[in-house]
Amino acid sequence: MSNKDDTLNGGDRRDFLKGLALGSAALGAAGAGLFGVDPKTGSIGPSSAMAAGNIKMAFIQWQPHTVSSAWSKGMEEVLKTQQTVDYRLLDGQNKVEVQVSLMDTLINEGAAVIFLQPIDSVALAPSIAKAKRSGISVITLNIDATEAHAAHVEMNHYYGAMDIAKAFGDKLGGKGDVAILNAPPGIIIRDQRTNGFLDGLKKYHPAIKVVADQSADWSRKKAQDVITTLLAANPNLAGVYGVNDSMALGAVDVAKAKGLTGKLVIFGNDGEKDALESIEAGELTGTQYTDVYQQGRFAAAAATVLASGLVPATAFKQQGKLLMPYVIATKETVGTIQPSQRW
Amino acid sequence: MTTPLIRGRGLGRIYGALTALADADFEVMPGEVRGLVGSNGAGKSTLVKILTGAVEPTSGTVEIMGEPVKLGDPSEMIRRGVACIYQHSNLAPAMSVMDNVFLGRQPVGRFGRIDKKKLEADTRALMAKHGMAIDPLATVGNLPTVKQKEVEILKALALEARVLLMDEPTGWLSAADVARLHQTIRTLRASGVAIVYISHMLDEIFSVCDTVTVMRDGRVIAECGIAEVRRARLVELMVGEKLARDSAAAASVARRPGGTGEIRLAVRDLSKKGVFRDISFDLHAGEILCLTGLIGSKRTELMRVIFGADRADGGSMTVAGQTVDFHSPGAAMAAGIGFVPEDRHRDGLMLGLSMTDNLIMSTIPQVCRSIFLDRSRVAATAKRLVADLAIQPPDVNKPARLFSGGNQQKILVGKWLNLGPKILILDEPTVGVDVGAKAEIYGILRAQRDAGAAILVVSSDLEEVTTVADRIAVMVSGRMVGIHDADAIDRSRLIEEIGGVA
Amino acid sequence: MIASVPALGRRLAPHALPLAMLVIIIAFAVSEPAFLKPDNLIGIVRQVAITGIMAVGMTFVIMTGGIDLSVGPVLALSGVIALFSLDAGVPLPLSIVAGLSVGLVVGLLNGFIVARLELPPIIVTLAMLSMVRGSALLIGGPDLHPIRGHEAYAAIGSGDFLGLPISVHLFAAVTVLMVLVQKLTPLGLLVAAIGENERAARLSGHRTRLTKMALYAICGVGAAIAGIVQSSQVHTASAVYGEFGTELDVIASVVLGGTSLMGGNGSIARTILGVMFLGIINNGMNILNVPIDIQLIAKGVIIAVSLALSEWRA
Amino acid sequence: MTARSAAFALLAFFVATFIFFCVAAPRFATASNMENLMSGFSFVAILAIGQSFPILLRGIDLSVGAIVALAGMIVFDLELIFHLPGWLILPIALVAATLAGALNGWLVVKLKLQPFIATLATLAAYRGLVYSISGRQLVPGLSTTPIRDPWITGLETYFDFGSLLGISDWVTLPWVPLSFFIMLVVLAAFHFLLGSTRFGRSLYTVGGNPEAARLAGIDTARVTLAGYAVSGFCAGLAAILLVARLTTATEALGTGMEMSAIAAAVIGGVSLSGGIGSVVGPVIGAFLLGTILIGLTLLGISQYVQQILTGAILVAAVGYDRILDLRRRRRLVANLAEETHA
Repeated sequence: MSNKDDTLNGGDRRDFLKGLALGSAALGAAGAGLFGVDPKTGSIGPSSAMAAGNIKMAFIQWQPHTVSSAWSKGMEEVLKTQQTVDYRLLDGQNKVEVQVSLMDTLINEGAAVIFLQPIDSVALAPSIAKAKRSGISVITLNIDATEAHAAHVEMNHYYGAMDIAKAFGDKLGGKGDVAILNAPPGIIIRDQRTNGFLDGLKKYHPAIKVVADQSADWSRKKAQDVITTLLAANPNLAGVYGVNDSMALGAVDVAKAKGLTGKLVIFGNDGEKDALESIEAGELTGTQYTDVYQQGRFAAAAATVLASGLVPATAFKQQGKLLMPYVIATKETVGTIQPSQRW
Repeated sequence: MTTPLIRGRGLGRIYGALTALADADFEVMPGEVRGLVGSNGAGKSTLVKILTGAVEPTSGTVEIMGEPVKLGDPSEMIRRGVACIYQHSNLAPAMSVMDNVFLGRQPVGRFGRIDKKKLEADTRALMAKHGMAIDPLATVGNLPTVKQKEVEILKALALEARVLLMDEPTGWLSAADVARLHQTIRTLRASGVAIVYISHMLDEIFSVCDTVTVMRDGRVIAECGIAEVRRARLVELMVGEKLARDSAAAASVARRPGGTGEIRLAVRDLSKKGVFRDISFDLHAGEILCLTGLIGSKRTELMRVIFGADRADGGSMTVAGQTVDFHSPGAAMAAGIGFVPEDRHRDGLMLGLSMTDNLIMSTIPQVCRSIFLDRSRVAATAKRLVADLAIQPPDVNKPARLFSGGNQQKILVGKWLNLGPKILILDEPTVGVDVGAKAEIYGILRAQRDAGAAILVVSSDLEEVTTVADRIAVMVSGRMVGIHDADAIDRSRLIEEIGGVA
Repeated sequence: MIASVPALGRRLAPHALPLAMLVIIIAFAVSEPAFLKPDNLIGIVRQVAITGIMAVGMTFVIMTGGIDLSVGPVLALSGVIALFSLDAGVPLPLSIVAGLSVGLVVGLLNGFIVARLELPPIIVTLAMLSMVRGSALLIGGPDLHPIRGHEAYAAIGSGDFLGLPISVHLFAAVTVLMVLVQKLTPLGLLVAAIGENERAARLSGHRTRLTKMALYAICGVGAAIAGIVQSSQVHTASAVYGEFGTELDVIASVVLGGTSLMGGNGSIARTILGVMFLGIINNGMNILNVPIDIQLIAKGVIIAVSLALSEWRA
Repeated sequence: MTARSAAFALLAFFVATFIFFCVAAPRFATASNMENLMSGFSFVAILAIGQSFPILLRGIDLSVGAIVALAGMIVFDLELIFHLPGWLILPIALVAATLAGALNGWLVVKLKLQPFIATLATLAAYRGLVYSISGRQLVPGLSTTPIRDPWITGLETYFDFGSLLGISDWVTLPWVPLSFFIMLVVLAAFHFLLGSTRFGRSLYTVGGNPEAARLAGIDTARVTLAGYAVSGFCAGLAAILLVARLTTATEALGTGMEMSAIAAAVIGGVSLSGGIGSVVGPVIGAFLLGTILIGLTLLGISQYVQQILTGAILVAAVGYDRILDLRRRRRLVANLAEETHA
């Protein structure tokens, strides 16, 4: 018996992988074509993948969501110009263990590049390490991993949320009671955004008071409920920060119904199409907009370079890190965002 | 004088409005086989349940070998050597015979591991001792019912009980098996075990018991040595002198075998694979046909097929001359058949619903106006039935659960009377019903008969059969073995026929 | 005095839920007077309308000893179908019918498998949960589909009528309808009968399987109505709505209302009580700004305690 | 006898599915895929074993997912905040999980709550507790600190039997993860407990016929409590294996796992009406689910279609079991007929 990590440091045992003989003669005979895998196919890497046909790339998302869907569109846009790439989208179902299992499957399948939107930085690190050992490049989206890997393309949650806090406070004139529409713990972007926002307020507008921090489960409907309730207890509520746009739009719905449009300062985060339109209509005050298509394109562009095989995946001691430029979209700035950039 | 092995004093148990047992004294000496007899609902089962700890009495004490015991705790009773063979199965169907026999007391080896070899050996030894042969490894649920009963007996014997209670132990057994069981009982008696033997079969009581206790209406009304009492006297004690006289009178005066002569239901060669075969009989308007036989003779299964709850494999039925093939109870009802099932708690009543709801359950369309229930019609129907059947208490909104057995049965009968059935089938209509209500139910049946309904009663209670029947049909092991005019067959002949003695 | 405590407990046990509700309302009102503002009270009803409509629909299913875990994705799919129909130019009433038919079809399918094939409802509807979610995502994708230019549709969730949100009216209407069904029609009686004793109901000549199918269909339609209300309330339809946990909230409401998961006893009116109870707890804890961890713990404890109290007999 | 034949039927179904994917799905029949299957679903199998106990008792345990999170977070806190040694942390986490399970049992036995609703309440409460004690929220920076204790990470070890036996030159055997062996040990232990001890036999009786159990003097309350405690224990064990695999715990760990566990148990032939089933079936059920999920992914089938297919297979599996059951009953009646007419 031996510890896997130790052995693997000594030499990549995957090189010895010859496919599985199930130990059954009958099966072996029946499946000569299936199990008598050429020793080469066992060794994984872009070159062998290409030998077998197209290069495989896959994106493991957090859960079905607008943002990941837009990334996927951006990636496909780039990758489909390369006819040798097979791309597909896999769903992590908001569960770390599912993401880990999908990573394992993709490693086994011999993907060239895995795009990963990790639910957690640490939890996916062992999987990323495993992928690296197998010569697979991993590109993380939005949430970095503690294991160094090929590239990381991020929306910039923490600093973005700080900037939101700044703009938010400016709109409020530096004072007032505000509420946060939060998500339940368990995914890291929630923590990064909340912390960024709170730190930003502390830094730029210490006079602003957070009177409520309630979970609305990322949901517009629940956000409506929570804000209605909070308004009853805090009639002076001056501002609302939604950790994502859906929840902010829920607050907008309530503001509209109660005739508070324009009076209540509401910020979201993400910058989806609906949010931008709401800003233009003068309902939502602002959001952090990131060109998510572009983010996907960047990731895909990086992937095509990596898949060329010129840079071995194991070589990434220090990963490339790209913080996406973002705009704090408000009524003033929203016009600069082109229709083609809206998702 | 020796101390009784088990002695109960002033035992009573009240369920809501029903007094199931009142101030009963009861004792059994070592090496005594005591018969416990009484009609259904006389309180025998309650008494037994108190002695096994399944039920806690509301009053009274029990002593075993002179020591008072804690009541209402089955494990305490088992520890003190009281075992019981219940009327209803108390086996775990998914488990093996040997696990059931030594349930909770399996021999264990190291690490709490059950010593399966020893368990099997013990089981085999026990079976050898009592002359039984069942595969100890077989799963109980897969055994035929007769064998399951043997497992229950083994389970009790395995306890090396000093007091063995047997609640209707022979209901499932053939004549030969009964004889063998009685032999076992005599062996046990010789070794000083006290046995309480409950049975409706008076022959068995006379054959195996030393003494007999008679119960009626929740009370002990007589105790005596078996040699000191004659059969007729025992029956009289059980059912009460008045009823005995009345029923004898009613029976002889009012029998109408053949009814009006009009054939309401004709069954020809009805078969269901593995259940019953080639059943043929006619049921006339204006008569009561009693179908009797041992439990397990498939009477109930036959009734379910006639009522459309199960399908037959072969044969035919005609109702009032029309050939029918019911695929559901609803279809049978549409043809004017009503069915009062045997197990009123399992198949008959909605215990949590009010009496009214139960009364209208099979005649809902009658009390509807367009798509709505017509509350006034519902209330009127309930009121009428309560008055007709003298249901006590006449509280129509009370849940069925809270009525006594007899009144529950009346509710069930009333539910079908409301349909105005041309054919009414009743399966064991007076199980667990007190004597008074029993007479009332017989009265209701006769009234229906006289009004022209055809009535089919399934019963294993010979008292009942001879009291209420115009004609008697006997089933043995899924076959119809004979149909007789009630006056034309005497009791001992009937018992032989039921027992399968050709 | 001491002897009378259990007796008192027995007497109060059936009213444990209303009493617990009263205690909680008083506690909330004392710590935050704004809780009792009419605005907030109406808010509570609006907040529970969606869960409430589903709970009303599911009460009958649970009364027959069944359960329906598939309501979440049905909610999502009905909204998506209704919106897609609208966008395709189908008139509003027909679009709504299209949305509702999702619930009807899924419900009938659930009912068929449960009643006819006699498979355990919890597994059948768990499988259906997965299948309907997959179908919804196939049809609608992961995106949010904004509802634009369908004013009448938007009014279902967001409009007001006589000073009350239309969703509240709808919730009330569904409730009243189902209360009437339960109290005044044979179906109500039949549901109770099947729940109490299915064998006996069949032996009384009732078509129990068909009835059960109908009940699952009602439950599905309830979820579909909820889906239409939700999509119009949030001006978006999405295949990911009705996320995992929706069905558990609905079931918890029904059970809090005193319906046993074993079947039998149950009433639509009391389900509403259960719905309001959970709604009040959520609302009160939001208004008091209770952190999410304490919210969940309190919710668990309150559910367990109030049910234990109502079980407290003898 | 019948339970065994049902298990064989399930095994046959599993093998058929397995062979289908071996043939149809590229790279399914590889050593590394077997590793993935074993390491990715051993903990599901353990959860399914645990879930069998409440179900055998006619109950259900919806809170296992939350208990997984709770035990995981306890490991996280003790390791990263309190810096306790791993050999101490693991038993503490297991005890905590077992107690959480026992509390479920207590609610069912003492407060007479219906298991579904009792464990639904604790599902919320335990999850809330996880949020409360989450070191990720209490101490900034811990959310990006992996757990490095060898006692814990050592659980994520693989054994290379191929080289051990010296046959790796001509076949490549999958490396077997320790979690798989732990699962086998749990399986063997609980199989023994159920099949060969008084407690196990009593548990079947309590689930199959509670009245008979009571009359046989079995302490039904204690057996029930113990059954739920076993479910909690298994959730704790699964949590430890997950933490070892992920090198961390998150607040959302275990969400929805109760449904996988229930599905695996029921597919594995544990009857929801109690008293029927084994722990072998649920393990096969868990790996069947795993095979299907991985196989469909390797076939390149869209995740959305996968959800539809998994649902359909779930219905098919219980439906198949139902058909077998009906056929068995029919055969029994026929046997009985021969006996009585003989």
